[in-house]
This record gives sequence, C-alpha cells and structure tokens, in this order.
Amino acid sequence: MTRLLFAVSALAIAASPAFARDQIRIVGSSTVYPFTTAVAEAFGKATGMKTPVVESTGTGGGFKLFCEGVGENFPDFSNASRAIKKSEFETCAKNGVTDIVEIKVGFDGLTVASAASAPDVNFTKQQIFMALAKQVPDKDGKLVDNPYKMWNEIDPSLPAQKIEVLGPPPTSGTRDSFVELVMEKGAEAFDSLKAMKKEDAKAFEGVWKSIRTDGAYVEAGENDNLIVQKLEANPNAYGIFGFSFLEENEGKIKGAKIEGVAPSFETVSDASYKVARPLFIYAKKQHVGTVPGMAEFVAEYTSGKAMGDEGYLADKGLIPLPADQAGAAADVAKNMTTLTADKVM
Amino acid sequence: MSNNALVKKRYAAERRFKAYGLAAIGVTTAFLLFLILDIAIKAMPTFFVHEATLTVNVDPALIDAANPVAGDYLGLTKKALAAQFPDVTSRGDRKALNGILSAGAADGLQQRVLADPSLIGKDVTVPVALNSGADLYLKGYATAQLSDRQKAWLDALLEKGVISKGFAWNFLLNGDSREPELAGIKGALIGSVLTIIVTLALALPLGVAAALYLEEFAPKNWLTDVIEININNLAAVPSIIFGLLGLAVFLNIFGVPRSTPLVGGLVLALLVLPTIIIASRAALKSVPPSIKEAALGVGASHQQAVFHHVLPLAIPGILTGTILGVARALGETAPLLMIGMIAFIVDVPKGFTDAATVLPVQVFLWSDLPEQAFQSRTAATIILLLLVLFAFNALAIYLRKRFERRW
Amino acid sequence: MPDHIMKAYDDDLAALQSMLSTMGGLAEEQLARSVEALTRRDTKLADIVIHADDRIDQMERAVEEKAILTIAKRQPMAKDLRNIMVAIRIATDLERIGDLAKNVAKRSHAISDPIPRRLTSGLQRMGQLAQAQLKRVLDSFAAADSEQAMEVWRHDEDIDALYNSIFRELLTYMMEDPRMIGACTHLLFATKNIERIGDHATNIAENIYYLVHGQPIRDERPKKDDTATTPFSPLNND
Amino acid sequence: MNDMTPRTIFTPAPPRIIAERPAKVVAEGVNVHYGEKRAIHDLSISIPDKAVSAFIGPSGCGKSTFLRCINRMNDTIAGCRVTGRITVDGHDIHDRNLDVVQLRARVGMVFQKPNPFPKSIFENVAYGPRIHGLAKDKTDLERIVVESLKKAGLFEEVKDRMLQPGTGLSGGQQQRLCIARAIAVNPEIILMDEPCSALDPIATARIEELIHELKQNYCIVIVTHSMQQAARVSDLTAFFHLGNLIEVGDTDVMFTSPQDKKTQDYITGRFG
Repeated sequence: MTRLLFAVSALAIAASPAFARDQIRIVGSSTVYPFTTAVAEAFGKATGMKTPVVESTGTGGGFKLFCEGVGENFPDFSNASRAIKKSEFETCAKNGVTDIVEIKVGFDGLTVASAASAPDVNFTKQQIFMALAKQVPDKDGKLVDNPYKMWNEIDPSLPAQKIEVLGPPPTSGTRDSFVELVMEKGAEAFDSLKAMKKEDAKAFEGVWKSIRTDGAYVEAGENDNLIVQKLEANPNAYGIFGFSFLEENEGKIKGAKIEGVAPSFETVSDASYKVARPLFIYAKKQHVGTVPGMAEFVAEYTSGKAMGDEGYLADKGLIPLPADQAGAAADVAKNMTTLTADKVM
Repeated sequence: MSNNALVKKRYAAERRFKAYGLAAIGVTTAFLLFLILDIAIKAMPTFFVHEATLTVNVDPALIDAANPVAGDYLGLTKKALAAQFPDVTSRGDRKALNGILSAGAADGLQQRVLADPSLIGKDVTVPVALNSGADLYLKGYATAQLSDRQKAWLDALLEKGVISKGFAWNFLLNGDSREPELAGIKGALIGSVLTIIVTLALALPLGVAAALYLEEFAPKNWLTDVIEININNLAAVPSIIFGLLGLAVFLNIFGVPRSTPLVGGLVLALLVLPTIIIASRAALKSVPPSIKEAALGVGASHQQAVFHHVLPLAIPGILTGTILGVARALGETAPLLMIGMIAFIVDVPKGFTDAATVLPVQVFLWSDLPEQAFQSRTAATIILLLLVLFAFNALAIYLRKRFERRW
Repeated sequence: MPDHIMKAYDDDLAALQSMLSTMGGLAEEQLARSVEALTRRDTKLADIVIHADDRIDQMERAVEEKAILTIAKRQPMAKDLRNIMVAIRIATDLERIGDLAKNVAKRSHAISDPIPRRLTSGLQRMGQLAQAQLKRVLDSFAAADSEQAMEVWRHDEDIDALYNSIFRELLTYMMEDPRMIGACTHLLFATKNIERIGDHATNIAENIYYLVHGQPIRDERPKKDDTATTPFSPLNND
Repeated sequence: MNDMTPRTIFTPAPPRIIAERPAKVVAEGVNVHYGEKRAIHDLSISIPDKAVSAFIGPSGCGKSTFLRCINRMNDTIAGCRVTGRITVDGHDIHDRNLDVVQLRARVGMVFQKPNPFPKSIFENVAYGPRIHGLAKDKTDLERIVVESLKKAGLFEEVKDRMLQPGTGLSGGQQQRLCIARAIAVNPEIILMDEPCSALDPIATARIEELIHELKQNYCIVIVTHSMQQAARVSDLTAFFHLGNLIEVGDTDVMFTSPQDKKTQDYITGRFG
C-alpha cells in the first residue's frame, strides 16, 4: 500500500514539470461539442494520431481556459457558440495568447417545437415575446406584468391553449441565444420599446432579457432530450432547443414556423429561418508545431466531408455554411489567419 | 373487561404500525423497481446489435499493400453492399444505400487486413456494422433517420439472411465515439478503475493514519476538537467544492495534467478522506479497550498495542467504510467537471496520466447527445454503474460478515 | 450497629438471640426447681424438672440448626460470625446446665433419709448464687455487655469458695456419722453439679467477651475451687 | 469519620504476614486525581512478596485505581495524576530512568473481563515474550508458552488446540489464558482486577486454586468484590472506602475481628 502511494506521488511529481503533450486538447461550448467530437474522432481515425480530448465547459468557460496561457497545460482549441468577446480577447492577449484563429464552422438553429400531434402554428417573434416576457407594454405603451394566459389572448389566430413553454435555464448558452435572437427582436417590434432602446438601452435590455417566472415558462434543465420527452407527453406545451434535437426526433416532435418559415436544413442554411446563430472554433496558432496534428485537425474540420452540405457534421445536425462563407472558412483554416483586435466586437 | 379492550387496542396499534412499515417498504421497493425496470428497458437495445455479414473483395487497386493503413476500406465495404442490390444504380440511391452503414463499418475489415496483409486481393467475409438508425429499425423501434427505401433495403437484407443479431461486444470493448453504434464504455470503465486506484492509494493510508492519530495518540485539547469538527463538516461539503479545490491546487499550482485519472483520483481522495477518517475512527473506537489494556498489561508500548492489536481488529470496519466512501467517489461527477474529466475521449487510457473519463461522467455526456441510440447507451451505462456499485456494497457486506468478531 | 442490607439476615440473628434467651430462662428455672426439689426432697417437682430437660435439649438442637443454616445461607463475617459461633457455644453450655440441673433433681429420689437442715441450706445458698450468676450472664448476653459478663466471670470464685466449704462440711459430717455417707455423697455430687453450672456461666461470660471484643480473654480466671488439689486431712480440720 | 483526615487502622497487632515476608511493593502518601476529583487520599501500604494481598471495598472506593497505579496503567487515562511514592523492591516506579514498558513486564496484570487477543491460544501467550525478546528461538518460545500454560493450569485442556482462537475458550479458560499470558513475560508481581467477577463458581474455584499455587513464586495483588474470595485466597486484606485505605490486616483477623466500624459494617454486609 505504502509502495503504491509512493509510486503515485512519484508519478505526480515526475509528470508535472515536463509533460510533453502529443494530444490535442479542446475546450468550450456544449453546443459545438457534438460536432467537434465527431471531427476529433474522424481525425483520429484518418491520421492514426491520438484522438483529441474534447471538454464541454461552456463557451465562457472555454475561453477562460483557452486564454489562460500558452503551453502544454493550456488547451489548443476552444469551441464557441458565439464570437469571442473583446474582454476575452484582451485577457488572451494579456496572457500571451496573441495568435488566435477564428473559424466559423456552421449554424445552430433554435426551434420552438411541439409534439407531432399538436396543431401547426406560425409565431411571430413579437408573439413569442408577448408570451414569455416578464413585462409587456399595454395598449398605452406602459410596461405591465405579463397578463397573457392563453395563446389566443395574444392573437386570435393562435390556438386556444394555455401558454406553456419548456426551455433551458439562464445558465445555458441556448437560453442566451434564444433571448438575443427572439426576445430582443420581438421587443423591438413594439414602438414604445423601440423608443426605450434609444433612450435607455440598459432598461430595454432588462425588458427583453427577463423571462416570466409565473409558471408559463418552465425551466426544464440543460438536457434537451428531457424537453423532447416532456413534449411528447404533453401536446399543449412548446419547447425550446437546438435544431439537431428536432432533426433527430423527427416524427415525434415538429418545429413551429417563426415569421412564416419552418425550421429545416435548407431554411437555416440559407438564412431564411431567422432564429439561428453561427458556431465557431478558435485555434491557438502559437501551438501549431508544438502540439502535433493541429493543422490537420483544422483541415479535417473545414473539409467538405465534414463541414460540407453532405458532410458528416450535417448528419449530426450542424447546419452548413453557405458556399461563400464555407470557402472563406477553409481559407482561414489553410492560412491560419489570425484574428486582429479590430475584428473583435 | 376494560383491561381486555385495552389489550385488544394495543394489539391493533401494533398491527397498524406493522402495516405502515410494510407499506413504506412496499412503496420504496416499487419506486426502485420502477426505476430499475425503466432503465433496464431503455438499456435493452444497447446489448444486442445487428450486423450485416458481407463478402468483400479486397481490391489491391484500393488497398496499397505497401501502406495498408491508408486504404479506403469503407469504399470496399460500400461496394460489397452495393453488390447485394445490383438494381440500385443512381448516385443518390447509392448514397442512400450507404446511409445504412456505420461510419465504422469497415473497422473490422481493416483490422483483418492489417493483421494479415496476404488477404489483399482476396475475398474476405466480415461482419459489417450498421448505423444506429438501421439497428434501431431492425430492433423494431421507430426512427426518423431512415427513409422508406432504406427500410425496404434493410428488410431485403434481413430476408436474405445477410443480417444477424449478436451481443454488442462493441459496447464493452470500445472507447467513446460520436457514432452511437461504435461508442463503448471501456475507456470510462478503465478510467474509473485508474481513478479509484489513485483515490484508494492516497485516501486509505492518509485516512487511516489520521484516524489512528486522532483516536489513539492526539492529546485531547481545543485544537484536536477543532480538527475533529472540521473533518466532520468536510464530509458534508458539496463535492463540487473539492473540484474547485482540485482545480486551484493540483492543476494551477502543481501543474498536474488535466483530465487525467491522477488528478481525478487526487480530488476524489480529498472527497472521501473525511468519510474514511470518520469510518476508521468509528472502527477504532469499536475495538474494546480491554484488548489494548491487555497488550499494555503485558508490557507492549502504546504504539505496539495499537498496531499489533487495535488496528488489525479495526480493519474490517475501516475497509467497510472505505469501500462505501470509494463507492461514493465512483458515482461522483461534479468534482470531475472542474478538472476536465468531462471530456470526449476516444482512446482508452493506458496510465494514470492519460486523458480519461469515468462511468458517471460518461452517463452525463451521453445523456446530452441528440442521437436516439445514445439514450439507450446512457441507460446501459447506468446499469453497469449500478452493478459496479452493487458489487462494491456486496464486498463491504462480505468483509464485514467475514471479519466480524465477537468479544 | 446498623441493620444488614438484607433484612432476613437480621431476622435470622434475632431469632437465634430469642431462642437463646428462652433457653436461658428455661435453664434458670430448671436450676431453681432442681435445688428446691432436692432440699425439700420433693420427688414430684424433681420429676417435672427431669421431664423439662428434654425441652432444653430440643432447643439446643434447634439453635444449632438455625446457626448452621444461617452460616450456610449468609456466610457471616466478623461479628456476625462470632455471634453465631457464640450462640452455638452458649446453647451447649445451657444444655449442659440443664443436664446438671436434671442430675441434681434426680438425687431427690435417691436421698430417702432425712438430712439435717443445715446441710441443705448450704446447697440452697449455692443454688441461689449459681442462679444469680446465670441470670446476670444471660442479661449481659442479651445486652452484649462485656463488662457485666466480666463481673460474672470474676464472681465465679464465690461459688467455688462456697463449694469448698460445703465439701469440707459434708466430709466432716460423713466421718462423724457413717450412716449419713449415702445421703451426703448425693449432696456432695449435687453441690459439685451446681459448681459446674457456675463454670458454665463463666464459659458463657467468656464467650460474650469474645463476641464483643473479637478475641479471647487473655488473663487466667481466678480459681478458688481447690478441692481437687488440696490434700484433705480431717484431722487438720479446726 | 472525617474524610479529610485519612488514617489507617491496623488490626490489633501489625499484620503478621508483613513481618514474615519482605515487602515487595511499598506505597507512601499516594494521591490520585482524576481531573479535579481526588480518587485516592494519602495512601500508604506495604504489600508482602510471595503472598496474596486482597483489596476490598465498595465500588468506587479506589481499590482498582490504586491497583492500576502499581503498574502505571493509569498513565493511559487522560487527566489522571498520581503523586506520592510507590516503590517496587525499593525502586521508585515513577523514576525517570525506569521505563514504564519494563515496569509492566515486571508487573503483570489480569483484568476483570477475560480479554484474550482475538488470536490463537499460542499467539496469546507468545505475544509478551516476543515483544520483550525473551525467547532465543522458536523452540524456546514454544517452551515458554507451554510452561506458562502449565503454570496457569490450562495446558492439559488446550494442548490439542493451540492454534485455535483464544476467544473460543470458556470464560474460565480464557481468564486462565490471560494469566498464562501475564506469566509468560516472567513478572514478579501479578495484579488481578476482579479476575473472577465474570466467571461461574467452578471457574472461580479453579482460578482461586491457581492463585493459591502462584503465590509460591509471585507477589499477587487482587481486587475483589467477593469478600469470601478475599477471605479464601488472600493473606493480607486491605479495606478501602471513599478513596481512603481504612484498615489493613492479616486476612484471618480482618474477617473475624476487624477493628474499624466501617470495615465491620462492610464485611458483615451492612453497607456497600
């Protein structure tokens, strides 16, 4: 026993200072995770190199780790379901992570879905805002607590159903995207709120970011599979989750039209379905050469058989970039074009 | 008479109490059974898998004998499948037909050829993995992944006897994968074993030493009281805190490699240390003082009395406590989140410093993936984890019974 | 002395004590009656005395049984143990006293001839003296009073002295009138018996001392009965 | 009696046994405190060699406490403080140069409840000699074990099962095993703390017979609750009450004519 303990501690000491890494390490967004892992696996098989380790830490957590420094103890890639923020970019720079390559890999659609047996609906973003915001403007444009209980109170064309929407909790990146893509736009459809945006941007943000807590919106946890299961059981409810889950569970559930467009591969890809966000991977160029396989990995990711319209990532639910953007991404990957400060918002 | 009535009332109360107890046990058992049954039913599809047995011509044009690794084995396999359906000719249909194959369909063939390069140029009959959608369809589950034509092809293959059903060894022998039909728990299982070895190697000696010192040698003063209270409190600290501690200390200060069983074991050792100390102290305390006195009485020193007599007698109790503590560690996910063990790792770890994940984390990861087939893999992994935990608890009970002494 | 924790133990000891005091009373009475029977040569009274001796014998056995039972049951220690041992010994002494009294009473049958009154008066006085000693020693036992018991112990020499004088007197008498030898011999034995009763009383006194102090008397008892050692010469008699 | 003025009464004469045998253990002015509580008041006593001395007294009177002073077993109890002088063969047992482990080898101890180690009979007896290095080799160790078991009168009963656990023996056998274990380290003094209180009368009688035999070679001190036992086995009896040594004397005298009223009351069953 003592000997074993000794061996372990010796190992720990020996391992810490000079640990030569021959395996790519990737951190970041849980939304990008299913795609990056698929690429990692394909990369491992194709090259015979060690399969990269992909950690799901969330976009923010990923950047935190990514930007901590250059060296074997820091990851080589970070997945992100949004573009890097200025503050993150600056932290990176401060820690010596100066050469970052940003590669857009595709889109993720957000869907408002219901059980397959539910009636077809067509929501506008404004209607969704009215259904889910904590406070909505009344006839005079004054903010009041959300009074709507039924969909048809919002608009007579909507079904006479209780408003019941299952969605992710505030900690989720999907939730962030949802409020940005739907709620903000929905709020702007009101004149009074549009005016407010100009006068007091902070207060406006408070309005569209606040989701009602009176039971109409149910925080169903981070696990989208769970929401799918609940929708199957309850045809009156709607759920919010990523497009890949909709696709995988086709037949059980279906996506509602938003602004007249139903979510599908094509509509997201050609940007006619508006509730979609771009996904990125960020590479640490300074590691290229030290950690083997980085260039090959990026090449695999941007290759047609992965990212293309018929690629395996599409099978996994990633919505491919339009041809021009795909070409640009492949160029960036090939040249390892680093991100400059002026490109970061 | 009234006395008699009182007696009757008393018996009635006793019967009622018994009924409540039985009801409570019944409800608990029912819930547990329901849970396990539910998981077991969900897990069923994982344990069996459909494979097509195809005869593949290893075309030397596609497989270079000089460099067999780089050959397009998948292409060969696809060709072999196409040979089954000569009427499928259009490019789109061929693509749809290939869609029933797994991304790892050619893995078996590749292994055979790599092991025996003389096969190049010959016909080889190998099992070919189908993709998870096809497998689910053949098992009778509804799936949206397949078109009606694909379903028809599968039915045809089934009729021809090309498709057979077998035990899903893949699930036990493979590492993680993004393809559900290829994903296995071997990596997580080995990761768990390695992690627990580190945990045990660290927590057991440290815990026992601490317990021995506190119980037998430490002076009783405010300092030891404070230490004791803190150890007891530590046992109740949420496990994620240990993850944060591990991140701050082991990763950032000592630079232990991330995502490895070494750092996972270190963190879990911290987690179970209080449990082991408390259990060990209880075990040491339960050794009758008369045994120690007897040893002191024949002139053993305090240390001899403790190490020759008290500790050996406490070992069953210590082991029981340790096993229960380790079983808890085995089921932990939260602290590992912080130190990067929640990761997609394909390669089965070979040592304490290889990137690895553990069983509960595998459950956590798979449960979040969109593919239907991963849901059943999740359930199967839960079953496996439960089995391991049962085994641990059974071992604890066995040890307790085996070494239980009366004095 | 406080009571025993176990009440029945106290009861056992009290029962012994009361049996002994009954026995003592009986012995006293026997002594008084036997002397009276002899002096008056009242054969009827003598028969009563002879008959009553069985009672004393029975009681001695009862005391012994009770004592043995108490030892077996209670495992007495120290004073309790002495108490029981002493009870057995006192019972033996009392039984002997009873026997001796019976013997004295018997002799009233043997003496058919009238004997001079002055001869019986000595016997009577000795009887009274022995009776007094016996009573005192029994009282001191009841009170566990070793001082009083020692008084008894010291006064035994009075009886011895009286016996000496009666002994000489009877001898002289027998020499003067050989016809009286038979009666006088009987009287001589009777007085000797009473003297022995006195000795038993001193035995009891010694036992009381042991009971109280836990050790035997170390001094020699004053002896005044020198009839066994003094060569007798009637010619020397003055 | 005023508890603050402890005194010891000797039975009428100083104990005969002390005059006859050399004193093995002498205590002078011993006080024992448990924290604030004084458990033994200013105790002085001589314990004769090659004889059995019995300590009697009601529970909590300090007799066991004093017994445990003799091999410094009280050292293991937190908060226990012993003052005064205790000598064994004239050497102060609290002397800095005296190792307590060595002392305990010289002063063996047998406890109230038989407490054999949960090991084999052989190992139980062999343990002491082994840690003290008394045996030259394995055969020597076996000889010591057999001799000790013989001295403890247990050998005949266990010779066929030396490797079976000591805990499997009957209560009386276990206690004799403990005595054998104590003897095995070749002590000069054997302390027995109510050795028969957990045993039936037959087993008790065996132990008493054993004590009687052992006193030829050892100085034996026994604490007992059974006055009959003290009376049966001991040569010297000491009566303790409320931490005071009330009376010491030859056993013969103590149980027939104790001097102190407390002793009298205690041994006749009038308090306790």
